[in-house]
Amino acid sequence: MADPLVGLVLLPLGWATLAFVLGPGRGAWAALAGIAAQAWLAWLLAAQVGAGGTARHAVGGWGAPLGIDLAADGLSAALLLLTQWLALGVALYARSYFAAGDPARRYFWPLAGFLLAGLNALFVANDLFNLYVTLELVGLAAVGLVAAAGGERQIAAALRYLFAALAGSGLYLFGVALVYGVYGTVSIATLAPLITPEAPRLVWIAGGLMALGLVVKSALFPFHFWLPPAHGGAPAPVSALLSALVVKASFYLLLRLWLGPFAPLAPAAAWLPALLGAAAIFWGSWRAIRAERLKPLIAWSTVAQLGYLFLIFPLLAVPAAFGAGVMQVFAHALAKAALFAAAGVFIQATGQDTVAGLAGAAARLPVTLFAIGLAGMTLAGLPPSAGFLAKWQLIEAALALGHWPIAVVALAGGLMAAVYVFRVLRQAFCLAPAGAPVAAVPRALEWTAFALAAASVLLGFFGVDLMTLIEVRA
Amino acid sequence: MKRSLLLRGAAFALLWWVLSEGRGDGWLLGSAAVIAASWASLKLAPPAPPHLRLTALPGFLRFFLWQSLAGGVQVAALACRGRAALRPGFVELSLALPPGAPRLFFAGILGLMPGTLGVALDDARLRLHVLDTRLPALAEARALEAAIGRLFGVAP
Amino acid sequence: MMVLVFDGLLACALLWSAWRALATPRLDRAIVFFIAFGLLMSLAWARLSAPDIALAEAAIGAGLTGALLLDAYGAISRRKGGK
Amino acid sequence: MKRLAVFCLACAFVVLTGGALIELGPAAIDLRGQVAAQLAASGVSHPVTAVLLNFRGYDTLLEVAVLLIALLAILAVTDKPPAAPVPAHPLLQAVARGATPAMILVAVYLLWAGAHRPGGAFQAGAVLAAAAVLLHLVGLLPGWGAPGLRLRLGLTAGFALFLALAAALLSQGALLQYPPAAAGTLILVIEAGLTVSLGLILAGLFLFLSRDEGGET
Amino acid sequence: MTSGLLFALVGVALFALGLAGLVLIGDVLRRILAFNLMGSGAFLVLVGLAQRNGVPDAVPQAMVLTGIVVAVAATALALALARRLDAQREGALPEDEDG
Amino acid sequence: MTTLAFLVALFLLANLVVALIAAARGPTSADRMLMALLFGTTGTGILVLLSATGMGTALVDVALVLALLAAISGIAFAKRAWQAEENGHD
Amino acid sequence: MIEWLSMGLLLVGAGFFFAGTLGLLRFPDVYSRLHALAKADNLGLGCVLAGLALTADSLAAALKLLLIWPLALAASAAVSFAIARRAQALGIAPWRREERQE
Amino acid sequence: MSMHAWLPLAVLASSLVPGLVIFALPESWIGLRTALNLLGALVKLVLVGLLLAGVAAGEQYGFRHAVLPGLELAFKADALGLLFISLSAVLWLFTTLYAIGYLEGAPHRSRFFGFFSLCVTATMGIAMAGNLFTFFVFYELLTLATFPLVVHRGTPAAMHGGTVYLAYTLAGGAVLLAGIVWLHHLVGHTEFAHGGIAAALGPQYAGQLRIVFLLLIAGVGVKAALVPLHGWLPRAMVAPAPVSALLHAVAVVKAGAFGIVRIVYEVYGVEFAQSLGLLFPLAVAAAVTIVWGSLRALFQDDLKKRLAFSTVSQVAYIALGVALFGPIGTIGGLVHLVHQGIMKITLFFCAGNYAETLGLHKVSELSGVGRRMPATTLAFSIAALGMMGAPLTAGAVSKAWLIEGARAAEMEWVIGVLWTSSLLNAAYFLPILWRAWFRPPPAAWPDEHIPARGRRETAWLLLVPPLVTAAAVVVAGVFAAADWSPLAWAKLIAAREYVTPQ
Repeated sequence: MADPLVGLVLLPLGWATLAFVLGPGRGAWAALAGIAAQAWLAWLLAAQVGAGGTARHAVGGWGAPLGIDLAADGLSAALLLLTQWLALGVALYARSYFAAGDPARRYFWPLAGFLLAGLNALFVANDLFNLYVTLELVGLAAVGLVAAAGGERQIAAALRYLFAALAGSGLYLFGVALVYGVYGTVSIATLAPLITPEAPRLVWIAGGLMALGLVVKSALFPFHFWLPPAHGGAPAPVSALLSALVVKASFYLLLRLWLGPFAPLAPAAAWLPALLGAAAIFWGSWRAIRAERLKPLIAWSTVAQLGYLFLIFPLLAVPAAFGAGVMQVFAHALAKAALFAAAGVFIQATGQDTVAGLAGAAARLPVTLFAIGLAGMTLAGLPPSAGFLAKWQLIEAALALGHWPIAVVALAGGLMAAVYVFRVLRQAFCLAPAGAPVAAVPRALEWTAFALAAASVLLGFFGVDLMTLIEVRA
Repeated sequence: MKRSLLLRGAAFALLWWVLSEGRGDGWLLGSAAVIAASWASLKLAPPAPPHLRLTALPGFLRFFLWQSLAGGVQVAALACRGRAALRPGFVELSLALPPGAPRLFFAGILGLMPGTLGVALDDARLRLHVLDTRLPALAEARALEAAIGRLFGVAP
Repeated sequence: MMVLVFDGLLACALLWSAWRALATPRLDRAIVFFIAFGLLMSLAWARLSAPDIALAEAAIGAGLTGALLLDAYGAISRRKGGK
Repeated sequence: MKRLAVFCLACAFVVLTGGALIELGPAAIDLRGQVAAQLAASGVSHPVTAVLLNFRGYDTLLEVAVLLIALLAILAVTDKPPAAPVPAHPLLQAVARGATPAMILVAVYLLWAGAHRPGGAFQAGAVLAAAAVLLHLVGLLPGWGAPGLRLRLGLTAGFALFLALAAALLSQGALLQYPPAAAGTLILVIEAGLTVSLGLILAGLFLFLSRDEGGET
Repeated sequence: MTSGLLFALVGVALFALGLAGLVLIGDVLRRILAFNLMGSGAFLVLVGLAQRNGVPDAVPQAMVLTGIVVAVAATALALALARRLDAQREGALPEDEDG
Repeated sequence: MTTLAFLVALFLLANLVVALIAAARGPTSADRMLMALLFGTTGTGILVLLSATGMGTALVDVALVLALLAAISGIAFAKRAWQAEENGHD
Repeated sequence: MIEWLSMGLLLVGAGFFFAGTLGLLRFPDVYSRLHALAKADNLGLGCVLAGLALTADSLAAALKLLLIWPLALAASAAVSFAIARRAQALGIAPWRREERQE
Repeated sequence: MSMHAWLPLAVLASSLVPGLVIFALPESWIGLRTALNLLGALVKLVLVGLLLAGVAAGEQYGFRHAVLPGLELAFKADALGLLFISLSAVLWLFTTLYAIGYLEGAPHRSRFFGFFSLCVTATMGIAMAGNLFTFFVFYELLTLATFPLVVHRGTPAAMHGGTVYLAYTLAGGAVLLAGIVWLHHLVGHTEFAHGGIAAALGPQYAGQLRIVFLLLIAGVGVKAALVPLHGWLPRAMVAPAPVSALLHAVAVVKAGAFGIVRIVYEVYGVEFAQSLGLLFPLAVAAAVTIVWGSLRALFQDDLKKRLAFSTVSQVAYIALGVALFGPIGTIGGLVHLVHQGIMKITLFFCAGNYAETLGLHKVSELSGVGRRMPATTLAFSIAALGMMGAPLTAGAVSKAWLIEGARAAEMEWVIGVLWTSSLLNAAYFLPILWRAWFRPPPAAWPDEHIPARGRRETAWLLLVPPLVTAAAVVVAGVFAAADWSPLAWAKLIAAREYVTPQ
């Protein structure tokens, strides 16, 4: 592919189609090859953006506002990089995870491919309506992946998820409609200079609705109701993709709009997401602490961790806050994918999904236990993980602006995260009940989980590189 | 078979001409459409013995239009007089038409004729709903049967 | 003036059928109201000089969505009735 | 209580947004002029089709992917093989037999018309799908189970063609950048492929789901 | 007042109606209807508002066509899920997720 | 002529609305299904009349499609959705 | 002349539509109402189409307008038959005048 | 990257790499595991020796890596750090030897030694941290690496102890983090520098700096077990003896104490801290801890718990020395860092020997144990006497300097505290010694797993380490005036901290 920007969208579309035609067995190879190529493309793109600034592509050669423009600045490139590499890990995991007869496997690869295509398209989109289409692409593919597991719980969760996603994208679309009505364009680059604080009332309504829609899709408290059943019920590779990437996509979009075209309006509402984020941290952590089963615990932890992302909005005047948001996205994505992958290992090994059930298995699956430990470090924001760097930047930004309550929330949230993480780890150190059967688990599962977790910690040493990349702004 | 194909093909070609409002530049796609439609038509409704007689078509159309107008006027009149004028009820009719296309055609058309509405068709028995049992619905149905018989060239 | 009356009437019909689709107690009827709503929408698109959308709405509303909804309703209510 | 609150919120929203809508001035940018100016270069003479397949063809590409996703997801949740359809009354079957060729003709007409007047692949596909739905409803077309290779190819062919052309056009410099001379033909080819696949996909949305469980007419 | 503006207003009301329905109603099929109403409202606003001066605008019309396809896809998926859920659940009420 | 066509279209719309309300108030589910029939005729009529008022011949295509597909939801209703009336009067 | 004929047909068509609606409002049961729709409305549509076809630009356009009519007729016939049959199968009795009123 | 950058990293790697490899080893590969452990410890000793020689020759060792713009992981090897490094490296070797003997045949040894090595790595990191940020990173790592050791046995008591330990240390870490970020925000960096970095700020920041100081000290105070933050320490005694020995004598609590030293001298600067009036409260806190810990130790029957409260009390000496403004107190505190380490590790080794050999856990069970295990009991006695401050032991040296320091700082009440503490020390140690030497042994020991054979009272791997460290206690006391003694070293450091050397 000549242009990595386009290749990152076309490639997954292509292999997803191919995987559907080929069927699940051979489709997996198409998928792995495709994702590997994407990972390389994302790397190229990051290098290109790092060296030459924002990469652009005018689809059809028309250029905005008549045509659709694609653009990748540092933030996009970073998230693309994260998406492809994380997907590579999850794909390797998934290939070993699904047994041959598993109904969830039948359409996993094509759906995952379309999901990745949607995510990539979302990250490079520079057009409000195009973004709507990509949001739907991501949303429907995610729902399909959840539903593919086929159990009653999963279907109910998928349905709930679907309605939340549809409500969210509907709100977003309505906002887009209003914006088009007011300005006659949906190109972000064209819109940016047009929107001023003196914009008509309709623009404020539009911005509010779009933000609300995106907040619903990124499961911010109190719109998180759909997330725990969906992420907690899906098969482990799916949960990993959803928790790590899908909810981040709508957050990315929110951030992009907030910092981009809607920046002149944004300060008015900055505290609302932060308040809800704080509530999410406390409520999500509390539910995670109380959860009986492992995957819902991790899913509730996602609710809490997403809360951090929204704490940055009142602080965006300080660059560290933006860095904190991106770092948290990375840290949480890697750690959460690792946790779900590890949970999948335990479920396969013990055949059950309870925290109590870990007591026997952990001693026999040390690599997985380590994965949980490392990922837990990241979630709790313990050094030297990437999660710690995110927390550091967040607190620093909060102190720089004198908003110390945010710093307190971040610290308290870290402690609560430590409570639920160590609840799991502690169980792992308990004496094993005699005779609990532990099934053999493919090595690949354990090591991919571990690699993801290790990445979430090791990223803590490369914060400078990431921050330099996201400095490249459109 | 060949005749049916030609006939249907011609009909579809005419249809395409009508749809494209006489524009001549769409014939490439148009012929593909005609072929596809003919194929589907032959596949779905293979030509069966009682064939439509084109020569009888104008006569039938006149009959149909006239009856249909009469039906419309009758219903309109009934509607204006309200339910006081109605004497609805079911009427059974045994069909003289041969089974297959003629009979189905009859049952379908009947709903557009004055006073009658097909309700159930099993073998040769047709149950009708009529708006006014006092009107000569049966006689009119017989007339339609005859017209259809002529159209298909079969004795009713 | 005439145009406004036409549009106003159409608008009221749209809102009424939408309301009925949500508020009618029985589901099968609600679905029928929704089908009617779809067809009214296609009239509205025609009024908005958007025949493409009117075509799509007519084809989808009359041919697909209606059938899908009615079929789903039938399957679900049969199961309820069978119990 | 909740009902009342939502009702009040909805009313407030309508009043607020409606008020803001009415007092709105003219838009800063008007794309109508640009669309008209570039129409000649787009390969088609109908502006909506030009936008749909040329100016914003990328959206359309992704939109077909959305449909495919929905289909895949539906396939993923339905595992029962379809039951044999219950045939409808011969009268209805006869109507369906007669209407189907007409629908095919109309579908192709809509596809052809798209280049210069309202119509296009999606409408054509919808009409085709409606034909399939009608045939299925009267019992002439069985429901679909897990798709075989041919059906899978058919479902994806249009999208794959679109994708392949889009990628091939990268050599022109940009995704979906049609050479002006060939634009009309390429768009027609893409639309033709899409019509078949969209028809199959939309039909699939119904046929993969539909289970005739004993209703009869 | 042009048709565009009028139908844009109708669109706002439909959107609000659909959204309220989606929030308030529990029945799955009904929620699907509500979602479709919401979508229709947004489409009406998109086209109507852009054409408030009475001149047709092809760009939002094309967008709405795209949007309708998406809405159909979502509707079909929701119906498939609802049917599958109903088949599995056989009338039992959903247990709330322990989470 | 154009004015007349529009007036007739308006009249048909009024008819349609009244008929819709009437069908909505009818006692059986079948009454509701009459709406589908209504659109096959009245809706088609309105569309062709609008087309005649200068809104583009494309509306004839819309009317054509509407007429062509009008049967589907009716048949789907009769074949798939219409169960025995659950309570006599309703 | 053609202009006037066309206008007349439109008005007659409108009249039939009105009658159909009236029938829908006043007829007592589903079968009778089907009569009203299947006959009056179709005739109304036919008149309107004919009226418009008279003033159409070209022969093809006129035929296209007229083509709609048989399609609508077929749809009406099929749907009214289907509904009537189903109604009867479900045991919905037709309305009958009370005997004593005669 | 030059040798000067590599050496600190190599010191870290010499325990990190063996640790990671050990994790991967199957449980049954005892030989390789033991070899790796000892090899790591010896290599580390050699590397530390190289560092010492280099620093003595005036070389600068350091390594920096930016993790965020404006935020660096920084390592440096200075005299203060080396004091702690040398202590840890030496004691690691002995503890490893001891642990190999102690855990013979126990389950999960790969896990144990893996985390053990990680703990040492974290301790090295703390010692070599070049700024407060790096200090914090390794401080938290230490928490994480010790948790599995505390809960190693997997019993409910171990779980409870581990949970309490985590609750205290993680909360402390959060408070510390808040302080560090705040400081970073105020100053722009958190480098450790002679004379401190906070003094550069204007007087208008005094209020904020006081709060930051409170946060920092509270944060490190948890690990240093300052009252009332000491609650975790006695409960963490459920861990195996080598863990208690190394971690609660050397690594963890010293990390806290070391943090206090760094914060007072190199972040705030002792003069600046004094001018802000921060030292006096610290001295009071330390004094309270000293007395309270000793009082609580008096009433513990469980031997390890008694030792744990003793640790609470003794570690506070270091804080006290730091809080006494003036070089003499500083010297006393710093030298106690080393002295307390070798004394307390001896005591824990011995306690472990009693438990492992005879199943003795309680003070009341120790009657006559001196006859059954004379060598162990001798080592115990030396260390206990040292703790009391008996002449010729290391303890006497530190106490003497602390008392001098208090006098020089004109804080006579501190002398009272020190004397009270010494008396209390005697009160809780002397009964043990008396009981061990002079009471008759019971007819049978509660749980004797290692039978006495000839002159050997227990496994030699368990016996040698306490004897060596006990000897060190005496040597450090007797040769306190030598050039290479910890005292000389502490003087050197104090001379650098106070611009006017004594």
